[in-house]
Amino acid sequence: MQIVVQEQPFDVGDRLNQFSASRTDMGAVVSFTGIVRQVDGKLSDMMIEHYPGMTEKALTSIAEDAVSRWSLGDVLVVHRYGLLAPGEVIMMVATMSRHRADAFAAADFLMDYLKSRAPFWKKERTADGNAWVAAKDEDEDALNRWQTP
Amino acid sequence: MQIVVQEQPFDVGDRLNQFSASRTDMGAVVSFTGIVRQVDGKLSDMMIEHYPGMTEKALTSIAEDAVSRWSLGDVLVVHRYGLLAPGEVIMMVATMSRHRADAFAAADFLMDYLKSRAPFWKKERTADGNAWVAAKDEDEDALNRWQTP
Amino acid sequence: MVNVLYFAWVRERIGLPKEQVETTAATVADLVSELKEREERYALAFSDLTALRVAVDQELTDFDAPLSGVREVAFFPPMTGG
Amino acid sequence: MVNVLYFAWVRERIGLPKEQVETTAATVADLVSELKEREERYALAFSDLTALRVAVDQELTDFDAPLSGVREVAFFPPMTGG
Repeated sequence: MQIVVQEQPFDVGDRLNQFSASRTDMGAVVSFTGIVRQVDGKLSDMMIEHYPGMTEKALTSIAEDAVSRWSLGDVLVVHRYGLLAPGEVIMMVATMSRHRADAFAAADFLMDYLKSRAPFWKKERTADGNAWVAAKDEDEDALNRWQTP
Repeated sequence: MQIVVQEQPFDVGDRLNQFSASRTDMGAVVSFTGIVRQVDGKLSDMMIEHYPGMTEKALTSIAEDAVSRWSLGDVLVVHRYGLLAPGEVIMMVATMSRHRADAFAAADFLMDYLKSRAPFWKKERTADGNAWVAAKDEDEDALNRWQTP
Repeated sequence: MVNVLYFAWVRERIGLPKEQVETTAATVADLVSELKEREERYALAFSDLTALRVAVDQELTDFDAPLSGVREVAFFPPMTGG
Repeated sequence: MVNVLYFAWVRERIGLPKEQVETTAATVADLVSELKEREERYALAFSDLTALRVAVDQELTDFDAPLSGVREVAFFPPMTGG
């Protein structure tokens, strides 16, 4: 399990290649990349604040939860903070498993939990002013998909 | 939409980076990589046969279907044929969308259809002999997840 | 005259990847019946049609598909892409 | 003595990222009540608790969590990672 929280940019392709090459007994690798999205050409940049210490703990706990739920060879989470321009990579997760269903479900799960349970906050600076990105009800609702009865 | 069928190896990381960088209005990129899995150290290699002409048509049709079902910025499919060693990349798909749900669902869908509807056949050469990889009932069943009522 | 293609173990059992077949068969199933009459290896390859898939002019279809105007018919086991 | 941390717009409204607070509050909710008494900016930041989340010693919890033995309490809006 690899959890990385850093300010500096990273290369998703390199990270994914390293991750995939680390095991030969896994047939499936799924990755998710989150990118600062340009909206109508208005976004100047995004400032990502986080809670040093808790961030690493929360990401580790979410990744451990994924490992306990699915049969995974490994999990990678890389998340940036600080000032990011449109088009820059915010974060990535990658999962590997023998067969594809586990890797897909685990990556989907990781993203749902990262979205609402990892202590990051985003402030967008646009031509119209600055605003904190609000959490969406649908992101909170998405967590219900993973409740075991 | 980019559909590539080739015998030679390719770099998943490079492909994914290029794909992700092609749009700045998309916030989510999902990739799947299929790798020749080593099983108990027995697999010598895998020969992948395909149906030139039909393969490209089938992959294009599956990708078009994904584009019609979800809101996607782009779709990439790269699939190899020929002789592959354990650990080598067989294929990848990548999808991008504004928000993560579309990219995840579309990549999952593409893999289910590629598995059972793209004309590839795999023959494994192992210490115990050679054998064609049989289609699994669960792969056929997986297609039912995507039936619209 | 139709081009008939074989893939994977169908190709191996029949012993060739492709052949031109002179036929007046109305459907894929009729063509299969004609081929099975030819030789043991064809009869063997086509002995269990539930284990086979067919494409007509590179589109997946059923064994009752008509052959009128068709240029290419392919027989193969269930696909295993990805 | 407990370290109190503020993030995102909670930090902006209160005007500082972190402070040490002398308190005998039994729960997070009691601590919030004490802070609201202090100054307008605290009252404003804590006016709608449904818009806030709290972590105690870096674990997400509820406002009725006990503060006994706690070193660090953090207040922030709902998280937006990923």
